[in-house]
Amino acid sequence: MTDRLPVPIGSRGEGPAMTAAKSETAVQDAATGARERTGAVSPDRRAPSRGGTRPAARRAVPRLPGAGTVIASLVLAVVAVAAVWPELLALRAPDQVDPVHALQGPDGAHPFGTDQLGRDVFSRVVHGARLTITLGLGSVVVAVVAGTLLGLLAVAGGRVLDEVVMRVTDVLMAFPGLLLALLVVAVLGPGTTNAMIAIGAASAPGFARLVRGQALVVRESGYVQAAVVLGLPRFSVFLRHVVPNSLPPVLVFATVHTGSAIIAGSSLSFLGLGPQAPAPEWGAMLSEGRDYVDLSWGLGVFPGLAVTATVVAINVVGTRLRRRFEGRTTHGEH
Amino acid sequence: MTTASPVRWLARRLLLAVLVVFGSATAAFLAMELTPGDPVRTLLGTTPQTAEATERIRHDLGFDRPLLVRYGLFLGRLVTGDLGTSYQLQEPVRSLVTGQLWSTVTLALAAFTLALAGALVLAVLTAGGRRLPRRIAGFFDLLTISAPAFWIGVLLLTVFSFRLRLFPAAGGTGLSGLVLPAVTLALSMVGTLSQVLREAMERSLEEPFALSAKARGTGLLGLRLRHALRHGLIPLVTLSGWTLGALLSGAVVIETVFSRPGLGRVLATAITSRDLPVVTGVVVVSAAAFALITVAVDALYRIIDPRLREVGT
Amino acid sequence: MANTDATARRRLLTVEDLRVAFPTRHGTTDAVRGVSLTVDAGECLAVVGESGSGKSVTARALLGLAGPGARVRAGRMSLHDPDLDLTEVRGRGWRDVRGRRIGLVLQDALTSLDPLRTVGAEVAEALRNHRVVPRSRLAERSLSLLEEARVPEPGLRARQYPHQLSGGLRQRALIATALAAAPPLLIADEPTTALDVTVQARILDLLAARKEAGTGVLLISHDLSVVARLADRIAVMRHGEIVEEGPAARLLHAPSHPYTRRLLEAAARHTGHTSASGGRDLAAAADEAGAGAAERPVLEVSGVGKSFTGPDGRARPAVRDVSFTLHAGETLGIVGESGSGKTTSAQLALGLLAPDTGSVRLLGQPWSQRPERERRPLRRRIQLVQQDPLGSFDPRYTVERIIGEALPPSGGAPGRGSARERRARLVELLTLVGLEEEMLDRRPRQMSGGQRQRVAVARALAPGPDVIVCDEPVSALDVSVQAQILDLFADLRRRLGVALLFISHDLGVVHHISDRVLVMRDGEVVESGAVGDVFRRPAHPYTRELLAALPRSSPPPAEALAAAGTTAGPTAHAGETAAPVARTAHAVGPATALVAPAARAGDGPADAAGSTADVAEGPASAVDRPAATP
Amino acid sequence: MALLALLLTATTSGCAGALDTPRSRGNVLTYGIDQQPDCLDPQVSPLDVTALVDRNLFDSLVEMAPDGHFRPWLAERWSVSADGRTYTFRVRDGVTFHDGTPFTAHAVKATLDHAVDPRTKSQYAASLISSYRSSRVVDASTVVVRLSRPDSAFLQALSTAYLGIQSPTSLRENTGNLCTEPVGSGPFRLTGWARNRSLEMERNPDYRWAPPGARHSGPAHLDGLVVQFITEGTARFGALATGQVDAIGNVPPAKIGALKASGQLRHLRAESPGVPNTVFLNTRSGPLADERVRKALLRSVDLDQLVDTLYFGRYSRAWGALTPTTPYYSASVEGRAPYDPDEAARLLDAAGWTGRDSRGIRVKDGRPLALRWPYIQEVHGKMSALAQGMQAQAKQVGIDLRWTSVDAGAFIQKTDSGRGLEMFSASFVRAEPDILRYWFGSRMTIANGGGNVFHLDDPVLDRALADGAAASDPQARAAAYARAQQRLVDRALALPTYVPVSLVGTSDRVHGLRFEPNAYPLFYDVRLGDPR
Repeated sequence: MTDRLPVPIGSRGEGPAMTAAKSETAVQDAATGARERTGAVSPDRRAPSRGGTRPAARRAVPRLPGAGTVIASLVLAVVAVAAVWPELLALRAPDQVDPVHALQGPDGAHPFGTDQLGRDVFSRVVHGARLTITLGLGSVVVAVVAGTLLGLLAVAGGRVLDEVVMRVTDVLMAFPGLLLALLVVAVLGPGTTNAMIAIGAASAPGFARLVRGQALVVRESGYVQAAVVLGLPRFSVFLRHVVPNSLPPVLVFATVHTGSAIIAGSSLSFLGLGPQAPAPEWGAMLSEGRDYVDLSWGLGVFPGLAVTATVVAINVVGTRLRRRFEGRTTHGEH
Repeated sequence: MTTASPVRWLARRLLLAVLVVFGSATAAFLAMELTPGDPVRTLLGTTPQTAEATERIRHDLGFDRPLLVRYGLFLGRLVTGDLGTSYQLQEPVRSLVTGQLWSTVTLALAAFTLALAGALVLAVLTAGGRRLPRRIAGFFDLLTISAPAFWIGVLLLTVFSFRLRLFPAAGGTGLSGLVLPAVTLALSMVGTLSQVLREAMERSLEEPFALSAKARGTGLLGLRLRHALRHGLIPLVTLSGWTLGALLSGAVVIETVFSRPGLGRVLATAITSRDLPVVTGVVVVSAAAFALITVAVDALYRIIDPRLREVGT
Repeated sequence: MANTDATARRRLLTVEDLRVAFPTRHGTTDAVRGVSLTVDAGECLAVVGESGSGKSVTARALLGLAGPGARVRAGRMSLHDPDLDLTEVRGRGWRDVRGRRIGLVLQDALTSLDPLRTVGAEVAEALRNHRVVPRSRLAERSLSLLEEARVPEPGLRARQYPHQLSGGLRQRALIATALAAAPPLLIADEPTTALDVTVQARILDLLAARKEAGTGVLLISHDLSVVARLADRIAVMRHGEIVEEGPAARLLHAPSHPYTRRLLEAAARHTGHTSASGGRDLAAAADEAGAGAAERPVLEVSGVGKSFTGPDGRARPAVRDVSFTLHAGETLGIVGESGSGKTTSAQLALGLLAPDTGSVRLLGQPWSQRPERERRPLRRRIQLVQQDPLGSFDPRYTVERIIGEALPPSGGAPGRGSARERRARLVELLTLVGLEEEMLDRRPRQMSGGQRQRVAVARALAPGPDVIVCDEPVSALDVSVQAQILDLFADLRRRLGVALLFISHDLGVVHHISDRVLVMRDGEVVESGAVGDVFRRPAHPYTRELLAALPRSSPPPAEALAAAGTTAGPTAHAGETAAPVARTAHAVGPATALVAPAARAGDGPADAAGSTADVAEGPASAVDRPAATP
Repeated sequence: MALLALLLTATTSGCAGALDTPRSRGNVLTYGIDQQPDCLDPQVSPLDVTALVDRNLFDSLVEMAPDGHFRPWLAERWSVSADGRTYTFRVRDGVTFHDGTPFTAHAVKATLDHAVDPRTKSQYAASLISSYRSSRVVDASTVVVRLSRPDSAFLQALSTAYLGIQSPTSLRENTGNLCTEPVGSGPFRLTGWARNRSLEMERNPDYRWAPPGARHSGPAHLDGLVVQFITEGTARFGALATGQVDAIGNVPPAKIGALKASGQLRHLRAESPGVPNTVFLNTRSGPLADERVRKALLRSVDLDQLVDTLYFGRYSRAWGALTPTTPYYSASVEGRAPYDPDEAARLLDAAGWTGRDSRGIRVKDGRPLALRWPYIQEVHGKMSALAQGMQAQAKQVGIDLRWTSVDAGAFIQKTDSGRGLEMFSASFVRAEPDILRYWFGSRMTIANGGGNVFHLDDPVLDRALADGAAASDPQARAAAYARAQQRLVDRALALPTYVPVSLVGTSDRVHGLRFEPNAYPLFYDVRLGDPR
């Protein structure tokens, strides 16, 4: 799978003060951007003052989405069309075999060339969008749902449960994501759904920590205190204030994470553990085609290009979302 | 302002590490137990064996005992450092793992060093600097982050090995065989490292202390090297520890593409052939490595950030 | 103060018609609009203004640090002797100006010194940048600089990291870095804002000493009372322009601009000089409202103590044996510096923390010793107004929901009628705190700081409480807004007879509003009594020290200074050292480019004026004020 | 299916180790191969690569000639009793094992007993001599072997490397390390084995007992032999092309073109004997229980075209259940079930699969004509393209082939029970027609240690196979096996796809490489020289 982390790319926010507060128990948190407070709460807290008079904080705000964002959105639009309605773009069925025309280079009839069975690579790439995207998004959904439940459970369930959940995530995070995914696939067997669950399970602990950290921050917030002072029951405060306010950063992180989830998904496919042949998943196509790259270069270039372009686009859009989100809520914190 | 006792700190961290190792081993054990199919039959394949012979092997391997007993025995052996014997390869797991470790560690360290050097250069040269270099570096980061490692590997292999014949096509213990896999792996990491480092550096460059430093006449390069870099190192160290830990068993794809031996592939094979001792062995080793790296990362934090050396409020 | 012959002074800086503009989403915004000023050697020019007035941008433009994208133009901007036209300086050229010609001291040295480098390294950096001394003498020179900045034990301090020093020491060290290359001009941007009052005084003394030694000081502050201690001349800035400038004495005693007058009024409260309309009225009002019920205690705190476990496993007492009683309609002020246990006391009173020792009774009933389930029905009787209004609202909620949540659940079926009733009640509450009905649809971010705090008050009032605990309720607001909110509290007290437990680090504020006052230090009550008695005849040395440290326009009595010298040494107590000093006594939002259209000066009735001013302040806050999460 | 088992373990691999540059390798040949052995005890491992390696380390009692008859090797001569149950071997003198132990009749007995000892956990050898009952050492040079039944495949079994004779000393004293420290009497001896990387052997200087088929006698020409494990076909070919290795096995068919284009490379080809790559069909339950559906399936795939395209003309399609190089192969099966989609459609219509679902798959009684075809990625992954081609073509006539990857455990569970699958693929290398009985004999179910997963019970086939095994007269055997092969095709009991080929690529420095009857390359006669 990916040798890369199922961890936020450029995770935000480890200001030095934050790291200091975190101390050594939460190494992974730095990676997930989850913030948690350990140790005693300083009894006398005041609102932050730093940045009080700081023109440097004023950054030139781009007026319009940059060219990059526009291009990225276009790429995503094309991928979305391919995923929803591949017939619109594809030239023929993705599994239409034509051994006579096997391994032809790109030409007019086959813009991306043909594979070893004479299937049209372009049509397969188009049809593969749905699988690849489903795999990526699906695993993110699994991770978000599982991670959120786990994280909220830790916060809501009291000290013992919190400790248990956190140690379990410690253990799970000590597994390289790939290892975890492989184990899950071993238990469940290969296939699209299982690969989704595997990747989701591998990144769920990170989400759990993020949610937990966020929920802890929210739980200490002024409005939760205000609700308690109003005499609202604990659980209702949790449902009304803590849960909804813990989720937005998770969703933003999920967007950024989708890119790496897609890579993880196609890497699993590359290892033959994802969607099954003849499904034209991009990673699987590359895996099947790599022995023939020197005979039909399109086979080695285009599926990889498709993954890369999609992930670049998602990362560009995701980063922009994240920046906007952070600019709105956390800018100036500390 | 009390200084935390380093001994106590270390003891705590090591305890956590042991917990993680045992937890991982248990997880691996359970995963293999949960996997459908009779492990003894899987082990024997469909080789003709009489029922008695099968039962005998089942007994030899202890599969006729209750799950809990097996788990107990498994833990017992683990405590004594005995990782068991591979069902498939009939070789002690320890020697199997140590045999693979070198190749994996070489690749991981080479790739990591390259990636780290690349990230440092990229980030230090561009953080908080002019727009164009930052954009170019940012795009490079984005591209390497977004391109799947297997694709990079296939492309590099095709171009540099098959076409240009600059490097051997099939791994190798020599330096030349290490170049392509290490570069591929490094490329798949450098973007993330450099992005994290640059973002952290740029964040610290917006801090008041950076303004103070500028106001006393410090130049941009000095600002980056003397101030921002240190701040950038904190998330970088975290990420590096994570990456390095994951590399120990996580380089399966690279190992597959480049036909390199390594723990990752041993593990992948062992999982499919349900070679429980090998699976747990590799998991334990990689979890232990991971846990130790985590301790090292924490220790590094304390070197980088003086605030962590104390536990005064 | 400085009495050098004005004509003999050397001119250090001349600025004429300085304009700074920033690009924004909607075009450009002028942050500074034609500012002219001069600074001479041995002179202190103070630039005073509220957040967004452009004072910091002005200062930083002088160093080429106005920020990315800033467009700086000036008719003239030069340093003298030797002459240097700052408008001509580009790129690396600035490095010779910064530190060498002009030194800069920022607010809050915890963040203004690199937390990962030793203090000594930071001082040495300035020396190294300008090659002041050979490398071999760097360490030695750093030590003497620290010593000059009155840092005791410089050898030890140089090896320490910023977080290991107390706030005051840090600020001195920061000043040492700014002065390392001996710049003739020192810009001090809110140099004392994050500090406790006692420490503030000493930092100002240090700056005064530099001034005496011939350094020109450009002091930037929002606080006229701070400025008064140091400045020879004062320039009042507002919306990027200087509205009034003149010798300190003249400006402080006979301000000509209404805005200056308003600032002065706010500052007066800090210094404890109750302004004409303030305390006396209040006291009278309290007498009226509370006359009948004054005997009935609503809140009784007896002998409570609370400890927290530190990360090292040791218990640290936050509050020790604190007792007080609050009667209906009465206002009790609790005053103390950071770490004194004020907030912990408030949380104990609210039943948010359980005391380790002692007990709290509310309305004559046991309060602290009950399980939360039993406390819940009584919770509505004691409410809270927090320091950070934005953080105290669920960001997703509209005002209607925020206050609605606090209304007692309407009995019976929630039909249309009851919905209308609730709405009417909400409007009533809003009117009470001086807000319009259309506020109901706003979300926290769409309001100004003052509006938010009004909503917070409305929410606290909604359940019909007997007690409201106000925890630093005005500390996060600009001074002019502070005044309005304090007036609101006074008004409510008069009209509703609610008892207030008013917590602040600001003696002036407490003095202004309280009937009785409690002075806390290190978790203990050191002095208590009627507000007038305590302020006029402080019994405890600490109280005397606090009062002495209050900046005032005339030099403080000698004996007060002496007292300060003996009690508050540089050896900081644990609490003070560790808490990352994020004092936001008068937190000013990031200097904002979006300066609102001029608000009408607060001449009208308090309510109306307050809301207009708040609205005017609106856009600035909405854009730049961070959603400060605790 | 043993091959399955074999292959299961075959994939722990890797490569690495361009130990030195080509120039400095001296008179040592480096051979790149995709598999690596699991265990070098020949009686334990079922892997092809074990046979390939062990052939250099161990000698056998007899040698099989290309024409299928047997010649003496370590056995100077032998006799078979009239009932075919007793074999008496007279063994050769003057042979010593690598550990110095002299070779005697005791070694034969020790090896055969070792093979069938349950503690050995033999995964293949024991099944080769399933008729073995006991051995009796008459004197140092005579051993009498008793079988439980007549077994015409017994000598062939003895000729394989899997029954290479081990040093009795080693068998006795080396228990537990036999996998990693094999001691035989072969022309090379093992000097090192870095798992996942390479395996090194050096010449046995005392070797003087080469089999008659060898081109020379005395020690091997090569000073040493290194086997490197390079899993990826492309990488393996790259290693050959760049001179990292001198020869490779399993040249990827796609690379043959490039190999030929290069002036410095040669390739050798040998079709493997035994059962070709075959899809075994569930004749007991499901749609394939109907002979018409099976026949339709055989006619729905254009194997000629697929095999030709996918294997670049290097492989031939298989027509029958034995490959052409197997003794007693019958060419009469060729062309019997050609690609004929119209006929396939007719057969399916006749079988009642007349409905169609939205995807064009035939439906009967509301159930689609779906054939579950599980596979193990590591084992069958290389034929995935072929399977996908078959899948696409079968879909044209309305058959849904569900080629689905499962892990080994699940696969074996399915094949053990014969449930949850309609098809699976396997091939089996063995130069002996009796192998058909292993797959199709009614008694050779999984429970009985055979490969008859679907409990096929065809009396006609059984009789033909029994006749073949019992007959000693070659012509009678040929007739019996021809009947068996025809029967398999006529009833469409299996779908043979292609004939596995041993494709070896070498540099032009390699001379004298040839194949033994099982199509494994032999290194004893190989000489490294100048390009010719």
